[in-house]
Amino acid sequence: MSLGPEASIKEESTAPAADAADDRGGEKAIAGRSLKQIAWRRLKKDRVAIAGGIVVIFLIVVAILAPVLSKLFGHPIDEYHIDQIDPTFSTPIGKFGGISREFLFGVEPTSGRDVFSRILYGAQTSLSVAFLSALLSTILGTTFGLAAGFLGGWVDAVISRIMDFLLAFPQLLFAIALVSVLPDSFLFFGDRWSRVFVLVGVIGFFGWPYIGRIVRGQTLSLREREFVEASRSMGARSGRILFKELLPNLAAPILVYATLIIPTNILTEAALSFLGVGIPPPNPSWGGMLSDAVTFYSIDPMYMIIPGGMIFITVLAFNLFGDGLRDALDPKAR
Amino acid sequence: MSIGATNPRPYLEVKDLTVRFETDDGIVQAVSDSAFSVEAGKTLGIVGESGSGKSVTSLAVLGLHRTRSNAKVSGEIWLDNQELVTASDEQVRLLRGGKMAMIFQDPLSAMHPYFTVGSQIVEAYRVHHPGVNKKVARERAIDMLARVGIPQPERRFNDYAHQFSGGMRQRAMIAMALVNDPKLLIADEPTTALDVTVQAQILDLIRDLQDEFGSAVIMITHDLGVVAELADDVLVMYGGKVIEKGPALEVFQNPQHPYTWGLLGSMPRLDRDVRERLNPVKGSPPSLINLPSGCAFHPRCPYAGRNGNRSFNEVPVLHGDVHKVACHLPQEARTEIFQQEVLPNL
Amino acid sequence: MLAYLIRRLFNAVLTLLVVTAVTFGIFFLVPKATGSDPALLYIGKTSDAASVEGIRVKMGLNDPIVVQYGKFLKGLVVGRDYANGPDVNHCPAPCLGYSFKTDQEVTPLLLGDLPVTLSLALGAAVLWLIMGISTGVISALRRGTVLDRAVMGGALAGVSLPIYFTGLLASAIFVYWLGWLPQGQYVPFTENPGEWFIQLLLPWITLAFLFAATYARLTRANMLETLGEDYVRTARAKGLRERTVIGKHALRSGLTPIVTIFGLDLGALLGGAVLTETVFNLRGLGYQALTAIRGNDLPIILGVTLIAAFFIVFANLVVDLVYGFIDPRVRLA
Amino acid sequence: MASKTRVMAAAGIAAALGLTTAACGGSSDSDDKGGASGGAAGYNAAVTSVVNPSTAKGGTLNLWSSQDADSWDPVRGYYAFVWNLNRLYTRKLVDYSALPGKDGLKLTPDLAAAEPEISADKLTYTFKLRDGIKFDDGSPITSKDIKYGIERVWASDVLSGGPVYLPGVLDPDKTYKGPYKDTDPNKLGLKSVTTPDDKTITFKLAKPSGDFLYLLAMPGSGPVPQKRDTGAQYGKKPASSGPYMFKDIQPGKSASWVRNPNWDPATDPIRKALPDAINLTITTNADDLDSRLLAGTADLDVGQVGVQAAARTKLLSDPNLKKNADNPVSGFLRYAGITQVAPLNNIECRKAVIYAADPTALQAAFGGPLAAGDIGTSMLPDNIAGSDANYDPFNRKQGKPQVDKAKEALTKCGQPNGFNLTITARNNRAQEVKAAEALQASLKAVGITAKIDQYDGAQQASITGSPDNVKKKGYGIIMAAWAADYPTGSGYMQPLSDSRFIPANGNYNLPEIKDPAIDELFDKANLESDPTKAAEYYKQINTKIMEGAYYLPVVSAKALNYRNPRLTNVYIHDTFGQVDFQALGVSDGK
Repeated sequence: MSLGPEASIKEESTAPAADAADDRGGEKAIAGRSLKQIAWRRLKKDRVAIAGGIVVIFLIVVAILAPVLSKLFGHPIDEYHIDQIDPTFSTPIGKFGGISREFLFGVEPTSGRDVFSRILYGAQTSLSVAFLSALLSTILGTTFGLAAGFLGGWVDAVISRIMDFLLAFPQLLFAIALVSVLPDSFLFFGDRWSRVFVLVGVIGFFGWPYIGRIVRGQTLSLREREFVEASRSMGARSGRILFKELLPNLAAPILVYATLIIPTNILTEAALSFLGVGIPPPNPSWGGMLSDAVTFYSIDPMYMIIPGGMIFITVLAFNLFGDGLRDALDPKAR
Repeated sequence: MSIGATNPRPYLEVKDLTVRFETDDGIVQAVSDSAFSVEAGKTLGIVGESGSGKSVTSLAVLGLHRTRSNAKVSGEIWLDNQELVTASDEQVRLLRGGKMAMIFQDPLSAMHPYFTVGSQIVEAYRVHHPGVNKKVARERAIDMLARVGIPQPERRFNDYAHQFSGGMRQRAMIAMALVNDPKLLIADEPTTALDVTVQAQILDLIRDLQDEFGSAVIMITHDLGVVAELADDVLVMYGGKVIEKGPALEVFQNPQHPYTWGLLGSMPRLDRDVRERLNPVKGSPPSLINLPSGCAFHPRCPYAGRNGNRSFNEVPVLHGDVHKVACHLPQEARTEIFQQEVLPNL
Repeated sequence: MLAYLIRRLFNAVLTLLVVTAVTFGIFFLVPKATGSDPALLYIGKTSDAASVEGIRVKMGLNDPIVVQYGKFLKGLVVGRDYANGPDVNHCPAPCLGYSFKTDQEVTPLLLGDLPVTLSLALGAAVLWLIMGISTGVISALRRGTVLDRAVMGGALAGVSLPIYFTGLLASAIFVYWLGWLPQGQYVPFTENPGEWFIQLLLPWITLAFLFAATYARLTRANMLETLGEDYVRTARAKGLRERTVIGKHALRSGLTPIVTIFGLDLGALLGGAVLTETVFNLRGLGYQALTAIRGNDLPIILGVTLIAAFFIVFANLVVDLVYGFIDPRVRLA
Repeated sequence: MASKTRVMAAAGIAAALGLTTAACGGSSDSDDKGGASGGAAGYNAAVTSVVNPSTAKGGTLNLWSSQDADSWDPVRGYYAFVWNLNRLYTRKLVDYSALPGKDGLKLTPDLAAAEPEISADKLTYTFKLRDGIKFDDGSPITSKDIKYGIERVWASDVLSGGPVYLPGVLDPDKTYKGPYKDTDPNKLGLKSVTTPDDKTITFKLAKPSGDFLYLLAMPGSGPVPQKRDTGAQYGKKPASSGPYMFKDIQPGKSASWVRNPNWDPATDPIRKALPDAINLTITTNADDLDSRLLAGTADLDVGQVGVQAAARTKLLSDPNLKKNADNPVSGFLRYAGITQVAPLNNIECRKAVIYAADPTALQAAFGGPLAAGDIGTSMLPDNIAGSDANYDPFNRKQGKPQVDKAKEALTKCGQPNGFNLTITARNNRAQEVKAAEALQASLKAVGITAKIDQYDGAQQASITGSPDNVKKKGYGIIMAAWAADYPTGSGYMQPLSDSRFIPANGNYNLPEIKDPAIDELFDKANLESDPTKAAEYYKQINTKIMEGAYYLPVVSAKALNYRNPRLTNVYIHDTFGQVDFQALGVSDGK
């Protein structure tokens, strides 16, 4: 769990997942696909979750439109505005970190670069890393979890062992170490995106056991379920059982935990950037901005509050939405 | 009590009891103005499908709904001339496990996994006998375990629920319920979790203990066989309402309500050819959030067409003197249908 | 039971071996792959061949990696000597190696940092258990009330706040603006308990806040689950006072899962709270590890990783054993 | 040859040679009270004069540092503050005199009774030792102890970390393998140094060296009693020949000194030894250190690298605090070396880079005029003889990038649309990375696309210090910093520009300048015994380097330091660009 204390995912991994699944499976078994509708109705009722969802969507849009927005309301992320900086103190001349009509979120100490644009591009980085690594964890987690739970035997033994092992790893340390030794740029990607993929690889890789464990547990409980037994007795091939019977029933929990892993990933990405192994300069990242702020936070708090606040809002939004989704799909966990 | 003094009430009397739960998905009409009573030493059987409100009724009697903030209970519950709906939590608590006790359906989940069975019985005893010291309480508990027929009670005293066999567990459960000689015993599906032979034993046990303590028993079950075996009176519930009630014999020999017929039909009988298909009640039980208007059963009622000009839009009232029924079908129509169509298939 | 214990211990040792092996591999092979010579890392800037060779000999960098790993393990068990001609450093068991960067043996170095991390982790743990569990239980009992919503809202905010933000925020407020607390600077308990407490207060609160939030959510969830259990209903049906029902029957099983999480979290923290220690300049294991990683000081990285992994594995074991005692249904075998 | 960069890699501290006056080094800000009021406290007062002169003994000096010493072993230490602190417990044959201003650069006989006798061919130096000089254990310091101490410099395989100059002068072919591999029973096998008797020591140089005495003034040339030498472990308890001896050393935590009873003031013309005890506390929190300084619970930051941004603001906005602050030139230059990687092997492309760079943005990246220092104009800092403060060939002082000139140069270079290059910065130097970003941004303005490559500063010797690697990785611009180990032009510039100073590892002639004219000028300067004449050569070298557009000078570094008002005898020692620690006393006797 040492992906920083931020690893709030642990909560979900211990929440009554298995029994919850039983209900769910049960509900499904009886009520067929009506579960989707039930869940959707519940979700719609959950104002907070919807609000979270809206913020999330907003952030995604902002991230995608970053170039446009910064053209319209900001300045290029690597454009210096030394005139905005007090030479002796290297802090912004203007009040509140130099916030003005010209610089909506103020300017960066020492360089006078536009914080607004840097926040936008930071959003791009954070979100893409978070989503992609969540995707990676989910794919790995589901594959291995299913394999372990369904095939059982030595496969299960090996996979579970690996998962325990990975969880016994001082992960943050390793993430730092790995990121710092992995190549800065590869393939045809620029150094920004190749670093993004490195981060995705590392975070996603250390993230899969959480999903893996859950999927395994659910598979085990589902495996013994009547409808699976039934189709097996009717001589269904494993493949069919796997994809026609198990996966549909696993969809809900997987969806929930994939959603809930995203905020954790955002925090991890920020942590890594904070510790100086994030996106290479001049490309901005929220964590990186925070670590720059360390020198100045007592005299220029704005420069700390803005990226910190962004991280907070983003993660909160995802958590709210994720919780809502879980509650909707799994009333028992309320 | 003053009233009670002039015309003595039965040991338990329930008047138009209504229980609602407010949930996110709407108001659950769990029980609507049901009424019944049990005399000391007598047994009332409450039958119905799951979700028919039989369990909720019993919980309401015990006042267990009180801890659920979203439960609304109205009506009257008189236990030994004391009104419970309006009574304070503390008063009800003192009665709970004392004058009235309950045997739960699945003893494994109904017993705390982390405490020994013995200690749980002791606890039940001491809460109603504050003065008593541990040793006495322990002896009492062991004595009860022995009473319900658990071999080597001293040893079993220190075992955990999961270390008991199903039957033994249920016996322990009963021991715990009876440890304070309750005058009202509510048994909620006491045998469903058990296999047939054990079922019989448990039922015998309950009957014996009832004779011994002379307490009133409410037997909640969906299994008419159990009721036939034990009950003096029967109460049939559907969709949270009482739809038929009367002396057990009456109800079994001359059931009035189509739903009851259904139940009887779905009841396996040894004297019948096994290959002959049972005919259970078709369709699924109604949602308690939005009950069908009027007679809650009419959507499933196979004879709904035969009610002449009556409409189902108003709720049928429970009528009849001793043997009561709530149905829109005319009395004569029902007798005819029962005699000619239902009975032959039973 | 004994067999179980032995098997678990065996597994634990195995895990630790793998961890060290992997770490060892990464930090010895990667520099080789990227063509940077470990010897040059340790040497400071004196770049003449003699010095480099001296370090190579002394560190045994000329041996094949397997041999080097073997030596490391041997040192762990029986200690080892780092020798370059007449210049010998003996490193007594358990020898985690010798940091040539800082010119110190790793074991005492890390043992020196352990108290910092211990103080931080344990202090915070006490706080967050109290805060988290109490709030969790309360909001579970007051489920759906304003209080509940408020607490849970706070908790959710809590888990969404990164410590490297709350940390800065907290010290900006309490140190710079209000001036209530001093700048972070660890003072050993043995030296001056008062100072020790004052200096750690802010880190404790910040770290605890984070966990407390998680634990509040957890506790609430578990309590709600147990409150719905049949045996709780039974307890009520027995006529027990609500106090007993909650305090004895519900809590007992409601808090059991917390034990697991707590063990694991604590284990993870003891291996070094990298972020917290960085934010508050606490020179604990995490801080040490970070500087080591930045400086490619393999022996220290290896040492910290091993210690961290040890704590995690150990915590796992303890948790399972404890569980066996709490929950009679669990049979350790 | 040894390099300085460990020093900078470690903390951006330089073992600096001195500076002339604040007037030359200072920004307008520091000029005003510049040479003011000898004795009285005041902003920058310690730069030019002694603040609170006093001879009052007693009390405890509370020194602090935000980083530990690299080693207390005189041979292994390389940080400026460590060399400075060595003056407390390590005496040498000659040492820098304890005076403010330029006089601090002069060497005075220390263990030696007088100036050495130098043979006509400038190859033989003979010293006579003083009487009554003793180690802390009471044993007398003999010429053999000094020789043994000096021999340890040869054992760089065991004693890594420190500078290795002397072999270059006394034993260029390194025939001697150091005392630990010495076959001589007394471990005194170094031929070029002889000790006819306990009071005499003679050095035979392989070739004349104008800088030899400066080499003897380094801590590594101090005496070490052979029986107390524990090799690599010696730094854990070094012997003392000075007024103070180690009481206790806690690596990474603290060090403390007490009076050395066997030190006789009569034998020591340099050291004052006022306090009874000296404690050095190492904190992990620079801000904590600052707040203690301002609160007066700490006396001085021995790092002398300047206060953090937070304290800077406080300090400059409060006159009562400001008057206890100094802003000396710490004496080293931050610059960017422009390598031979195409198209930078074309001088015009190099010029383009220099013109395009935004001087102010770069200065700001390092902390602005006060914290970073003045905009650099040439490769010879103001404070070395031969430098010219007004020499600004690329007109950088005006502070703006010169885009047109840059574009012009690009066209001449045949790259009118710019080109791609890689800038390197050390990842453990936040400011250096920021500077690289600033450079990257201003290069973009003229169409040069730069990629920043961060690397572990600890590996500098093998990454940017390896010409092969630089070519392989195609590093075009290398952010670096530099200061000399001894205050002469060759001590400063030779490693940066002499074609004979390009080793396979740990190279600092980043542009790989191979200009025979420059090499020749160094040789002339080395033979020149008259400093003023030598200075003339250095001036020419500097000019040649700048004309070749090999380096982009960024800032000549300064630091804003705070001194506790209770301190007496505070002055900046020009050799270190730091307060002279050994001179300090405390007024309140506590």
